[in-house]
Amino acid sequence: MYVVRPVELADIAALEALAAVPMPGVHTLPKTREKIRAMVELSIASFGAHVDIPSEEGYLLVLESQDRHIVGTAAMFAAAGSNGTYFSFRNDVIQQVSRDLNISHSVHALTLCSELTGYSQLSSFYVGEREHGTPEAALLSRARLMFAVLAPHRFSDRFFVPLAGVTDSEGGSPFWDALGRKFFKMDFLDAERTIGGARNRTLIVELMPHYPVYVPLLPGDAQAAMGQIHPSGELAFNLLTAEGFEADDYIDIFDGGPILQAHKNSLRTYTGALQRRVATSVDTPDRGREPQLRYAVSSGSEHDFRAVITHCPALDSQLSVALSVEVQEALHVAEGDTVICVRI
Amino acid sequence: MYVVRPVELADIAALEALAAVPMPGVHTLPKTREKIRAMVELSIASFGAHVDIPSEEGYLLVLESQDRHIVGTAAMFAAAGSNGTYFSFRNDVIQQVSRDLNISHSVHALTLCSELTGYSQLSSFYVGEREHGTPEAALLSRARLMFAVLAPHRFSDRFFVPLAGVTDSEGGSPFWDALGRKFFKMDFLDAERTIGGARNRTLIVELMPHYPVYVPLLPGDAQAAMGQIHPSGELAFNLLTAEGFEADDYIDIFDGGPILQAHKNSLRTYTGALQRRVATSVDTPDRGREPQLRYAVSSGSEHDFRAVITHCPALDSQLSVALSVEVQEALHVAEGDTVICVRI
Amino acid sequence: MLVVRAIQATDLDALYVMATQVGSGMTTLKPDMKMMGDRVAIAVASFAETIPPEQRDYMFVMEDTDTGRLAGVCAIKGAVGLTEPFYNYRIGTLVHSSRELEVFTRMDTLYLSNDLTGSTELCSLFLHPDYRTGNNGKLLSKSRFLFIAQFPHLFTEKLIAEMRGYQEESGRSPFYEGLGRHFFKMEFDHVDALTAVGKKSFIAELMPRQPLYVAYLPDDAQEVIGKVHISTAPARRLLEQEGMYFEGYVDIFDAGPVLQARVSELRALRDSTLADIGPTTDWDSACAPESSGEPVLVSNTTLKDFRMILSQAIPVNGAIALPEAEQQLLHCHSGDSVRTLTLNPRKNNG
Amino acid sequence: MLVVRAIQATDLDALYVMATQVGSGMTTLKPDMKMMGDRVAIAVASFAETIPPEQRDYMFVMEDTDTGRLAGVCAIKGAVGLTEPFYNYRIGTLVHSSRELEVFTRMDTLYLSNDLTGSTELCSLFLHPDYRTGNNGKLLSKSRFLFIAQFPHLFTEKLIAEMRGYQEESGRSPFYEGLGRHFFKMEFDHVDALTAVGKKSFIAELMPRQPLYVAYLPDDAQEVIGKVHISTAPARRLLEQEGMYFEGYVDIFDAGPVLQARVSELRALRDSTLADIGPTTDWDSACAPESSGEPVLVSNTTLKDFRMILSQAIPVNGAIALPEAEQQLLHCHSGDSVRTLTLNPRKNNG
Repeated sequence: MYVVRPVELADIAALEALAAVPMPGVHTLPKTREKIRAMVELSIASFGAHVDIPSEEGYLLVLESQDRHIVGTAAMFAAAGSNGTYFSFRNDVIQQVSRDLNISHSVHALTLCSELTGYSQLSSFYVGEREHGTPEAALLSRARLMFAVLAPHRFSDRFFVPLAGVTDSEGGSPFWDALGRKFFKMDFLDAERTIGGARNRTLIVELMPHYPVYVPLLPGDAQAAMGQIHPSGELAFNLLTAEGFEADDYIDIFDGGPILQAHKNSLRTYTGALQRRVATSVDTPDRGREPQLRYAVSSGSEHDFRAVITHCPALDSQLSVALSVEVQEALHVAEGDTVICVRI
Repeated sequence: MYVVRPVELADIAALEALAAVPMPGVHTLPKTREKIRAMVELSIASFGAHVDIPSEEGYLLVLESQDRHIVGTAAMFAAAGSNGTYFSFRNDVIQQVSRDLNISHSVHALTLCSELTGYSQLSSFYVGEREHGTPEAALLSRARLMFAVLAPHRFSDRFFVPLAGVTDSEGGSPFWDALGRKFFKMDFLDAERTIGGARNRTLIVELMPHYPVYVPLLPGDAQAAMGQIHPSGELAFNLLTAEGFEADDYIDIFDGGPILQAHKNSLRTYTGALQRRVATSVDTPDRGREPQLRYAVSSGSEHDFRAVITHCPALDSQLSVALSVEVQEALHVAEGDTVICVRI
Repeated sequence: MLVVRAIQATDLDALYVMATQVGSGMTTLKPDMKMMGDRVAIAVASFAETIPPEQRDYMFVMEDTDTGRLAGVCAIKGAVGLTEPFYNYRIGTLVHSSRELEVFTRMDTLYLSNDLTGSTELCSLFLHPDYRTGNNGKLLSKSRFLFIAQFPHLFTEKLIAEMRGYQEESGRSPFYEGLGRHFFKMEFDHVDALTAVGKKSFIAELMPRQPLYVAYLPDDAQEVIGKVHISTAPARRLLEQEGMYFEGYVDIFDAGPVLQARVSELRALRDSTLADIGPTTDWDSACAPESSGEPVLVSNTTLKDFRMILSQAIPVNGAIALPEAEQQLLHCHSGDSVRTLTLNPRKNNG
Repeated sequence: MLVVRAIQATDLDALYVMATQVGSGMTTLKPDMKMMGDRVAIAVASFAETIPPEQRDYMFVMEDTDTGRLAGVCAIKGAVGLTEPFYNYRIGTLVHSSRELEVFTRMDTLYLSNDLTGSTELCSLFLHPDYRTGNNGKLLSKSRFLFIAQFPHLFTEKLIAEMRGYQEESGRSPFYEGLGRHFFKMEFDHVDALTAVGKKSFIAELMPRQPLYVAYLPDDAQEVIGKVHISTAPARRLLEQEGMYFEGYVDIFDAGPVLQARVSELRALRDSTLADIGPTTDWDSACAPESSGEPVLVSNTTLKDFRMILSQAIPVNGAIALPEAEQQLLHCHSGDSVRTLTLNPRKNNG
């Protein structure tokens, strides 16, 4: 059984191995051992912290396979840009109407904004090749929101997820070339290296355009890159849009990649989460008598959060959920405990 | 029993009587017989129309009391500004950070925008004194969204509701005096009369400010009026926020009144709507054996939409809903028909 | 002989004939009898001072007195933009600088503005091809400066002249293709025609309102900002000689430059002098700057019957020996005051 | 006698003494030995032409040759805004007009700009109170124009001077209270001090970026836009006499005006003349304009050892009979060229 659980110090070596897999974009795992350790320590401190208002906490979950290998990661940050502001381009649509000329059309413009500041941010989603497209990948992505359902005071009412944008074979970004380069006077990769992937730095407001960028004025390849995801991000994109995230409102200021966002009330995990008491399932031969549905189940404890997949009959009109002993052990729960269940 | 139903030609006189009740703001019923007739005719044509894409349809529902008096109105417009653009002020929050000075604060700015164009608009909500605060008032407000659940192709995925802002005893608006007056060079009431309450006119883009209005620069009374509702709008405000509408994103360009908005997925009517088959309830003495819940129930026909309140046991895990013969008659439904039910 | 003079109602027919000979690109002199009649009526009222200064439109014609034929026309509009908004792009500078990165980027920006609202405008210059020789073009263009020098109280502080912008030989405007077309979605000629007939509200409705970084535009559009149409280059040079400068305002469609001056800083205001018609003494002549055969613009001082010629006479210490024939052209007599200005600027003696 | 001359490294101590006597409001001459030493070193390098023109900072001192004491200081910065962004508000006009409603509203707007980047700046003018008599202020302030006229190739086309903005007697700046305070949330003096020490990145970080309608500001803030501090009014008048104008740029904190000129249009460039030191002939004098006892600025023509005085001698047709004592002050001899300019502008003879 695959288990999603908070990262532990012992995982650092495994994470380092994962980080060696080439991944584009800046929203993935840190690359150096030092930074990985910092992230792991932040996560451990954050899970352990008593939180009143979401602030600089960062949470890193890992997906552990049956054979106890770490095959995936997914992170949450309580409040984006909490030590500054989180900058993005807002997609504005300007309606233009001239009654005299009987013309009506809309113009797309990008406005540098800090609206996502304070949103909770999901990032660093990665699963290994073998888990691609499996329910476990979906479990990993969604477990983050299940934790947020469990501990709403640790998160904002709104979430966003930046996904890596398209780059060419040399690592160049057509969107960057048309925009950021004119202000930063450097290559895309140099710029990302310089600011360490951050979107909250003073130099962004110093250098990036203060006025809306009218999209029709951008070259065709830059326009085409807007809101396009890097192929490596497709899985995350599909999982998140199925969850209820919307992709049309913001894009990344550097590579034009999409930023998905949603109010928690629009997310399936929030609207569909059921709190149920744990009962012990008995493995009877007539198990098939009621249709078995797939659920993500997470433990109900903020400080020992774990999530797995299980199958059981529809829970909508039940007060309890029957979990096998194995699942109970994986979740660190016992009969009578409360768990959170979501159809997956 | 109170019934919500589409307006009919025979209702015109009654609506005229309602319109004579003084109501502030421009989002209420039209005031003249001519305009009331136009609205009624538009509604009848819209309910009767075959719609592929929401466009210029407008729907007017009325609340009819037990004694067949019209005691409330509520309208929906399929696509705001469909013959132009719908202008509003967007509440922007600009994060300001100076690391050198160790200063961090946010500045509130208002930007003229047309983002609400194409949203479906709810307006003209009114109930008589006696029905204030009753479940029937809630039924009237919500029936609009139940119709939208029934006929999603007739509406946008997003809704907004402008509510009248605060005015002083002479009908002046402190928000207008600080802003619109400087461009229009006329009084608030004159301006509203001149543009007939519309928010989609070319002259708005000709006259209103092209650049964000920094709120700290506005006089105190204008700042205080931003997002404040006229006392007459409190009922609507409470019903809509309970429904899931959010008030912080937009305000009216003239009086600064709040504009509530939501994606349909965030609305309780959408997330909580249950389609159930009609069964006939038997009035047994042991009716109290299961707790009775209050539901809004609407007929499942686009072309003969009606809604009432009924009480019955929880429907979540039921396939059918038991309705009295009286309720079935009020809804124009019979056993076996599908109805939409929402807890209210 | 050629005389530049205030237009009269009776010039309308001859003006119409001339307008039919104007090519495209001059938007203010269309051969439309109604529009033209209205404009001449306003001009006549302007010289007669029966309408307020800001509504005036002083039109001048150049007449060939040998034939009575009109050889050219030009005008001064009292104030632009007071009934319809007058739009320009203003070129500004924004510096984007980060000490942390040691990046210092200086960006040109375009601001949609009505800054020139209320300025006096030089416009509608046209010289018939038959007369495009010698100093005729200078005489016609510069006549307006002498008029302003004689009647400065009639004008606002700011004087402007819009110059036709750069177009390729094919008529393509790189600036329009790079910017305006994205917002107007129609051909340049169509936009041009709409503005000519006063339909300008579409500008407010369709033009992007926010400042634009020039760097977003295609290179060929960037390059022609402030550049004049090749046929307009000589006209630009004449105005620059008189103290008009490109100060960063350009046309919103073709990016043609607007030349500007403070009225009080014009060469005509600084250097033109009044002189009485009459003989000059030997003593005066001896002290005068050496005569270089430099022609001189000479005008009378009558608003209602303003007339101006080019003369070889030299004003010396307040007197000018103007030949009898030239006095007649100016409707002047011995003893009358005339205003004089050398046709070409003198070099600085610094 | 007073001579204005290029600063020398040896002037540093005397300059420091004088700086301790400058009140608040002059932000560029703080009594800080390190800053001042750096600045003098740059000035010396500027006159020696060992640094590029845009980095130069020509500082002049006024020396009382009777006592050897420094009486004043002033400077010309080669180019502003090339290392730190140079911010101003530019006042523009936007017209909001609706034909349908017959509304035509002309609104003043403030644009945050770096338009003046690269301009040459007149700055750091200070005259010791003991010397605030007669023509001393004029001599000191105007010396810079004669320097520019002598060495125009060293300067960009645009010349500016920032004027201290209006403050109430209490020191309150109505413009700052109406605008800047909302964004900076600190006292005016604090902001002022930060900019003086070159900490300017907070402007980019905290200032509203979008154009502002002036009508949003409180009345008292609107009224002082472009108005100078009461103590600065005389300095403003002197610069205006030399051809500098308020062209709509103001300080972002106190809305004090920036005066501007094209270098080529300055009175000093138009009217100053070179003259050789030596006797003038009777014949020349007879043709000269009547002497009105008008004092004349006279400078030598040496960049490295630039010196200037006020004289009663009159240049006539390229010669000037400069007394021996004055020649010594200028480090000049008979036969040398000097540049001359009347202290006050002549009235137009129009």
